[in-house]
Amino acid sequence: MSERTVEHSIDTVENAAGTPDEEQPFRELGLRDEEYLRIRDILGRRPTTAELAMYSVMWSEHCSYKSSKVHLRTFGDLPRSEALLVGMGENAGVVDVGEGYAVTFKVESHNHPSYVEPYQGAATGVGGIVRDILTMGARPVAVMDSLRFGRADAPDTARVLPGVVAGVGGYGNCLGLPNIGGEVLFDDCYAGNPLVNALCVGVMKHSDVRLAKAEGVGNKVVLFGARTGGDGIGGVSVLASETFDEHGPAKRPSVQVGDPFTEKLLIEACLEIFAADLVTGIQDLGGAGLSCATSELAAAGSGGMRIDLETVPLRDSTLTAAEILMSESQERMCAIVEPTKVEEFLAVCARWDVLATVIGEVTDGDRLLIDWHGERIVDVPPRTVAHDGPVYERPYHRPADLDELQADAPPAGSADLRADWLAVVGSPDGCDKSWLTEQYDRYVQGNTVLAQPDDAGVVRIDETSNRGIALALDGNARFARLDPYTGAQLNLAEAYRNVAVSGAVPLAVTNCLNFGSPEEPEVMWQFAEAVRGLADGCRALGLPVTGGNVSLYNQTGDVPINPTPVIGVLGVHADVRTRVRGGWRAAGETVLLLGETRPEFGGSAWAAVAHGHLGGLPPQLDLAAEQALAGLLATLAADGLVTSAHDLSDGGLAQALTESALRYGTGATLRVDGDATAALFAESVARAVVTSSDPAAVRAAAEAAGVPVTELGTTGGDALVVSSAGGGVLVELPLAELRTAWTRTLPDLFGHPEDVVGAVPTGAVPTS
Amino acid sequence: MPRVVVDVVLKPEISDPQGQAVLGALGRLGHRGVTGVRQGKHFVLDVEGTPDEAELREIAENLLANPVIEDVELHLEAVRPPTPSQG
Amino acid sequence: MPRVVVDVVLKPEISDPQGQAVLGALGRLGHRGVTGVRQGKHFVLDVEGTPDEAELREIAENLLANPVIEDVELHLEAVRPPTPSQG
Amino acid sequence: MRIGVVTFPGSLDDVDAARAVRLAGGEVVPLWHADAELPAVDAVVLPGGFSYGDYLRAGAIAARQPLMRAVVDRARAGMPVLGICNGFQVLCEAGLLPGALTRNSHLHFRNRDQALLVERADTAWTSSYAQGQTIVVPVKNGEGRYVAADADLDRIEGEGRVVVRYAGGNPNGSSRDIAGVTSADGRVVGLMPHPEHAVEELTGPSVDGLGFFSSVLEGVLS
Ligand SMILES: Nc1ncnc2c1ncn2[C@@H]1O[C@H](COP(=O)(O)OP(=O)(O)O)[C@@H](O)[C@H]1O
Ligand SMILES: [Mg+2]
Repeated sequence: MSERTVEHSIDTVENAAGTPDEEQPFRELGLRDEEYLRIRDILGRRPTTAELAMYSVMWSEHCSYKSSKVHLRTFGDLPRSEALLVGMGENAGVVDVGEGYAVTFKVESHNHPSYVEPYQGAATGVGGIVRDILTMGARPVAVMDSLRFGRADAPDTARVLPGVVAGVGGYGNCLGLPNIGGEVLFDDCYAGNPLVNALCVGVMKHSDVRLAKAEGVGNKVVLFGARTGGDGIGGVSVLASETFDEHGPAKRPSVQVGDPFTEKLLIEACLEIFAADLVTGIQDLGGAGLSCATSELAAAGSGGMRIDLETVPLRDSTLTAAEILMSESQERMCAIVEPTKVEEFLAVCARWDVLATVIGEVTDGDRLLIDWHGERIVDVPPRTVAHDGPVYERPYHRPADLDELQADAPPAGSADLRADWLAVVGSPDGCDKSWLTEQYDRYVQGNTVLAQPDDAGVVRIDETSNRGIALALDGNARFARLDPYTGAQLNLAEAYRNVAVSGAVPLAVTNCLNFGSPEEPEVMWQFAEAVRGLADGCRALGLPVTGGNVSLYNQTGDVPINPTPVIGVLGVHADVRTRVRGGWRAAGETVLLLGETRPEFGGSAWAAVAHGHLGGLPPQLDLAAEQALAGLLATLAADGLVTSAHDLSDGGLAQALTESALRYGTGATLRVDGDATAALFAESVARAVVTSSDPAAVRAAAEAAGVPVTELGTTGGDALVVSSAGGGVLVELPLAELRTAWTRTLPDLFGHPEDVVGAVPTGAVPTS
Repeated sequence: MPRVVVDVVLKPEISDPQGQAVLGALGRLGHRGVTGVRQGKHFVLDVEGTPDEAELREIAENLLANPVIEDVELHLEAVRPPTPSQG
Repeated sequence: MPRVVVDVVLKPEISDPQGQAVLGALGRLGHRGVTGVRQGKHFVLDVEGTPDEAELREIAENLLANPVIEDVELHLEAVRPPTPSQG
Repeated sequence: MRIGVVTFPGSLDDVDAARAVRLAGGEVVPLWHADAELPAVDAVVLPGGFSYGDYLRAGAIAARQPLMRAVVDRARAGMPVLGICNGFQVLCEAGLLPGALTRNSHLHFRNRDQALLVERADTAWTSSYAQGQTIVVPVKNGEGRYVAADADLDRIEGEGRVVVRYAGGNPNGSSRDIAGVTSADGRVVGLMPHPEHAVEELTGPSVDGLGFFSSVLEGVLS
């Protein structure tokens, strides 16, 4: 490794000043010539090897958001929300959910690492987002995961999916965090570019909010958690900002191995430390490790910081200073602690078997100084590392093929409703997901009110008042491919609807924007449009964007993934006991459809499954209708007027009826008006199906809310029977047949759980 | 029938939480003589006829191990006389 | 520093789904020469000074293995090529 | 009555176990793995989780912690002990219960609502059930496959040591569908399923799990 040979004769600041012409491997580290020159400008000399390492990781796409920043700013322009306590820019946003409680939540991607090493990539993705939440001062209370894989029957999917699922489960289960929902969808465009987006949500009291800030001259910098090893060195700039190619060792991704047990101890130690008020600032070590933590802490504070790098506990004694600064070893945190509290801080860590070391202190002055065995190897203004990274105004333009794609409207009529119905609900996207979700613990902590397969996850946050929160994650990429501006809003609308269906009041938004290479103007356009759409959607719904994450370069060669903006919406339940569940439990209840159906098939599951077609325009967005529906659902829940509710989205009414009937094995006899294909498979927005034993009251409430309502029929029997207005039977599906079609798909592909022999997730640590 | 033993160990630079946990337990149990523990996997393969070394190496390196994080040691059983425990 | 290797394998009468999974995968990949697979654990211990065989056996049999379901094999590093010790 | 709930590093369901004890009307005494002394408690619950990450073997390291020596002594003297999931694994590793728990036959972590057949309604932890009763509680484990040599299984069955058996499907390949076993004196019970997750309508598939905790309360009172 070229850095290492340079490193062996320690490259001090003096040395750097004296050897201006020394060749430096900045290109291998992913820096452009002009960026390297800017660093020399800032420092007034060439950077030392250690400084070069820091700038290169912190100015990488992943850490600096250099391509996305100019667009993400629009989220900041959204009208200030009453609920928002901490906005974008911190590790995660914080919102007020009432009764003095604050909730922090964020979704983050770990896409490339999960392709390289599915189990560890996914596991460390969960570990990373959990530390972001913990850093805010919150107790993590739940996780969710949004996954995308290549075609379900592709050989590589059989390698990636089982490992990713085992990794998400293995890490989250071992931390004692219930998994309350997520998504898994398949498309050729993700072959070679699987997406693993993990969400974590945490709860605290308002007064407990902590920030990543180094304040107070003389305060100590304490590094605690795992030892530092060679994990993921350069991983940030390599894994997250370059597509794969075989050239150059500097581009060979390195893998990090997660240790959920150590993270669990870290969580408990941190919560005890917060409770005893032992820190003035705290930051997790994620991408760019110590480079990121020290420069961000110092930049956020008023003074400077000095670190003795040789005091960092190492797992591998051969690491160079630059490697220690870049290492992405997992399960580490960095805290700023008043001298008088250091002893107590260390005692708490010892009690939890957490290694903790004072590695430096906050100084007056405004420099970040790092010494290595007494020699100065870093002397920089911290802001220039953490925040003054390059900002690109990347060129963008509308994809050349988009007009043609939008003009290519999907077929409008189904030749065989019954066959199409079975195909849609039996497709990898539409089928039963318990093959995955059974690998996740949804019960731990004993506060999970709703989890998969319900539309939203619901967690009780107060056992006395029964206050709770609801969360949903949605990211339909077909819609976004057809129209990223509308697609992003449709995803927002779906997550919003899912939260509302549970009876919760939507409150705030997070997001993870997964796109191809920003260097492709057409991809950059998709990104810009999606961000603009999300911002406009949030403005219309009056919801703040509290944070999120961007993952670019998700493409193979010059073929990018479909734009995949995954949107998370958080809602509040004043009393979780009034939550509405999915699934029909009893016969004799009236089934009602809320909302209006139009013949909209563009980007629909039906068009994809029955016709292998992607084209036309996505369904028409109607945020006002979404708000009316959400308001109605909240009323129905509060007044206990509905016995079940399920939103309509992918797969339309057919999908919703299937899931509602199979949940508890209750059929129904129903009647639909108008065009049958549209009635069953259209994906028109702002719709939900509910059941009630008091349909008149539901009608009245719907009319009051201005939401169209249609009575579909009655629950009961062991089949779904759907007739037309004229009374002729359109489809009759015995539940047994429907269940087989819906449940067999993933087991057939990835192994029947009952088989004694299953897949061996590579790298899996034992779990129980 | 010939037996082949394949030991799969994490690469030295990869952290080994399991080994660390065992080391910690040994310390608490007073076995201070042990100063390092690495935990790996141990496979015993029954092979029909004369094992084809190249094929076995392929199996060991790409199937039994995950080359991204693990190294393998291939032993033809004969090479390693075990000290079976009387337990 | 001396090294000690401990291999832990399931008793023959205890079924080994991991081994069977590997065997199945090998078959699907056309490696028909392998007719049986058992998967166990492989521990490498660094030991200070002269290892006390009795203590090591105690560690191997009562901590590293669960005598109810597992057998252990103890290998003193002596029988294998010496490896430089890690800091 | 005072019921100790042990927290090991990596215990996860200790909060849930404590909640279940409270809902059943007991007083919870939190116990810390590193303490050598066992305070005055009438019974002890070893909760689920991943003590020490389940590295090495599930429950192996926890079973060798200081507090466990005290728990083992008191259990041998008749104190009721309930081990749930990881707690069951600890009890087997500590030698208080026969057999061992190994990697699930399908090699996956499995979380589902599971029907159980109560075969012993006369242990310290199952007296408020009826023999032959079927209950539904969550099961969630990756190393929950109960195994023992056939001869031992025959003995365990012969002595009627099986407390609960999986009904309507075996979630992990356990020998003879065994979900939980008891000590010879019926005071120590271990099971892989999670009764503490079935104590509230709001959060559980049923409230069938409460019986384990009310049993020990009634038992000690009478
Ligand atoms: N798509 C996005 N929408 C809103 N905020 C974002 C988005 N992507 C990143 N951010 C915000 O930018 C900041 C830096 O993101 P990131 O580097 O992922 O934080 P961390 O390193 O703590 O995970 C965070 O506050 C994050 O919420
Ligand atoms: Mg962070």
